Formats: sequence, structure tokens, C-alpha cells
Amino acid sequence: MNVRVQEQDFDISAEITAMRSGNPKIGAIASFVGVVRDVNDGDSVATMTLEHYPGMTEKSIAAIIEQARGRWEVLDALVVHRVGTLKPTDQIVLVIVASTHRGDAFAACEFIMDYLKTQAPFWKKELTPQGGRWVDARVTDDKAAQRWEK
Amino acid sequence: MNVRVQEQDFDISAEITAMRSGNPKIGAIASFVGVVRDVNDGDSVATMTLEHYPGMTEKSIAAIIEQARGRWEVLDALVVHRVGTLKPTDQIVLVIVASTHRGDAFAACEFIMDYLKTQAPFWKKELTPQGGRWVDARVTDDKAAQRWEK
Amino acid sequence: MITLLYFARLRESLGTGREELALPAAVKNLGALRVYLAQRGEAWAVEMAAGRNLRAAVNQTVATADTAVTDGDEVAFFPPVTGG
Amino acid sequence: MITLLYFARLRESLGTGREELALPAAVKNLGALRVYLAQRGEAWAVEMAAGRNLRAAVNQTVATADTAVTDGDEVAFFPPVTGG
Repeated sequence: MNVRVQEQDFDISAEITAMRSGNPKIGAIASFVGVVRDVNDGDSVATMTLEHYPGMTEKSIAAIIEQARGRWEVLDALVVHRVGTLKPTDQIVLVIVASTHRGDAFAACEFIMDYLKTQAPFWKKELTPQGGRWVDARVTDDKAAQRWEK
Repeated sequence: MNVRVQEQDFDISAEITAMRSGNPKIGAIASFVGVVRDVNDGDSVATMTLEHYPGMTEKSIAAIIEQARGRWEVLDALVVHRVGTLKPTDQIVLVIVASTHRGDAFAACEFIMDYLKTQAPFWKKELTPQGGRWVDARVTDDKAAQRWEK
Repeated sequence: MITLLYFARLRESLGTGREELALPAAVKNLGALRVYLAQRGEAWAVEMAAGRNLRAAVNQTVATADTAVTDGDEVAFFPPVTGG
Repeated sequence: MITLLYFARLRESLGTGREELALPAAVKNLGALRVYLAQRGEAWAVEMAAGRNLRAAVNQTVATADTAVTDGDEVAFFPPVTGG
């Protein structure tokens, strides 16, 4: 189980290779990559700057992974979240979950992403032709996270 | 939309990079990698040989992707399935789905995997200490696929 | 003539992966073809038996017992799939 | 003393990301701290207003108005998160 917050890009192949070479029980690896889009709320986005709360970020993501481990069979998990200034088509976030079977891998991966969106202390500021603006939290993200609370 | 059946390994980073560089609307990429496990049904597995039905394989997978496109917003999708002889920790199958938002990417990716398991004409033969044996279809896989039929 | 294909366990136990067959006049659909092949005896009787969990495709599309089979078709028999 | 941290929109509009504060004797919890900070006027009144959609953490754990605040704590105020 591993959490990293970093400015540099990540390589999903290298991460998956490391994970499966370490555990021959792994049969299923679900992953998610978030990417900067060139348009948001109708405006073109030139750059996106991510700020976070060092310390709390790593702590809250580790807690989210622990919750996932309590619900599903998780053999290994990795979260990498980038901070700093990114541009459209850049990778922002990577979540990888390895399990014996695919159902657990998919569910735990989506669960971690939904909570990352609603609980981990990251904030995005977009640069558009109208200037810089902080991205508003989405109601749809809160709804996605609430699906798991039952 | 792309389907490949091949003996050689695949590189998920290269595939994701190609996908997101081609479309700046992509915000979410869900993917799945299936891996050969060293134990199945209680026996250790030395090698796994995959056979398929050339022609029908590609056709049925393309049909599955089309079904996914009819249900969710799919900006791009890729399925790579290996055939031939593999060993534990080797990659077997890759599914990547790109969308604007993560909910659609996750759902379409899991849908395609569930159908790959139950409809695409691939067969696995394991070599164990007791000799070679064809893997039996799993009832759990049929159930996973049936979830989508409603 | 039709082309018959056998995969995986069937290919091994029947000892062939492919054959060309002159379609008997009485065989109009997949169910009748299966009964016809079962009459070859031995492994054929076992693999094509009514109770056997067998799947089939006609021209690379999943088919059932009442799917029509006509001259020129490609017909495949195989066990339930186990890919992914 | 407590450490106060402000992030994102708050950091910009308050003009600071971090300060040390001698905790007033009357401030026992997060809700009271927010009221106290709102009394600084201007941007503070706006950002800390009761109706403002504001989140907070005490010692790096999400907190609510009745979460206790004591000497030595690290308290953070920030807008709803937008990562991922």
C-alpha cells in the first residue's frame, strides 16, 4: 500500500509491473488515470494548478485505502497524485488496485477515486481566457461518494 | 476503438499515452489488466496456454465495445488479449476505456471485461503437477455478466 | 459443403480442429447437426451428447439448436469460454 | 498558541497561508474560532461567514463546529476539495 504526492509525471506500466512481480496471487489489476481536459464548464483551459495540504493529504488517502481494504480483498494498492502546474492531456492522478478477482479490484479502485474527489485535500485552479479561477466542487462527486455509504 | 489478439506482451503506458494524446476531451481513463496466477482451484500452475477462434474473437469483442458505446459515453476503447503460452505473473488481457468522466469509464471497462469472460471465444489450458487441464467456466463469471442485463 | 471447427477440449478429444462436410439433406439446423455428429460414436457420442455443456457458432455468431445451417456455412463447436 | 493554515481560495483572499495565534480563552471549539476570525473584518468576515461553504480540519483530521480546539493544535480552513 503506497501513497505519493509529487510534481513529476508517473508511469503506469512501471507501477503495475512492480506490483505484479511482487505477488503471484494477483490475478486482476484495476486502474484509473485522471487527465487534464482542455475545456471545463464551457471555457478553454490553458493550465491547471494543483495545491494540497501536505501531511493531511497522505494521511487521508492512506485512511481511504484502509477503508477499501476493509470492504474488499485488496492485495496491493497505489495512489499517485500530482501537484503543481499541468496542461491539457497531462496525467493528474493514478489509482491502482490489485486483487485476486476483478470484481474486488474494480470496486475498490472506483471507491478510492470517489473518495479522493470528495475528501482528499487537493484544490484545482484553472487558467482560462477570463483569467485564473478556483474550480468549484461538483455535486455529482459528492453523490458518487455517497453511493458507498450504506 | 481497437481490438488486438496477439502473442506478444503489451505496454499499458504506451497505449494510454497514445489514447490521451489523440483526444483532449479525455478526462478519465479506466483500465484493467488480467494476470496469470500461480494457483487455481488449489493447484499450482506452471504455465497457461490460451487458444482462441480467429475471426470470431475480434468480431465478438468489437460487438461488445459497440454495446458499451451504446450505454455509456466512450471516447475511446482498446482491448488487447494475448494467446499462446504464458506463465504466472504474465499479463493476459488489457482493457482501456477513455471518457469525459470517471463513472462512464469505470462502468464501460468493467462491462467489457465481464463480457470478455463469458462471450469472447478464448479457452485456457493450465499445466499443473497433475498434468494439463482445461479451465472450467466459472458460474461467478456468468453472474457478473448477467448483472448488466436489465 | 460446410466447414466444421472444434476448439479447446473438443479439438483434443475429437482429434481434429477442422473438417469439411457434405451437409446431409435431413440436417437443417444446428440441433440436427449435433445429433448427426453424435452418431459417429466414441468421443463424438460423448462430446455431442444432449446433456453436454456445449456452445456453438454459425458464421462466427453465437447460435442455438434451432439456428439454420446451410451449404457454405462455417460452424464451430466449443466448450464454454474461459478467457480474460 | 495554535497554528492556523488557509488553502486555495481562502489563502488568496485572506492574503496568508499560515499564522500562529494565541488562542483566546473563550474559544473552545472550531465554531467559536470561526466566529472569532470573522470579527477581523473585510475578507475575514466574507470567508468565515456562517453561510459560507467552508471545510476545516483539526490536526489533519476533518472537523466540525463542535470539534474541540486546544493549545498546540494545527487548524486548517479550506474550500470544498476538488482533486482527482
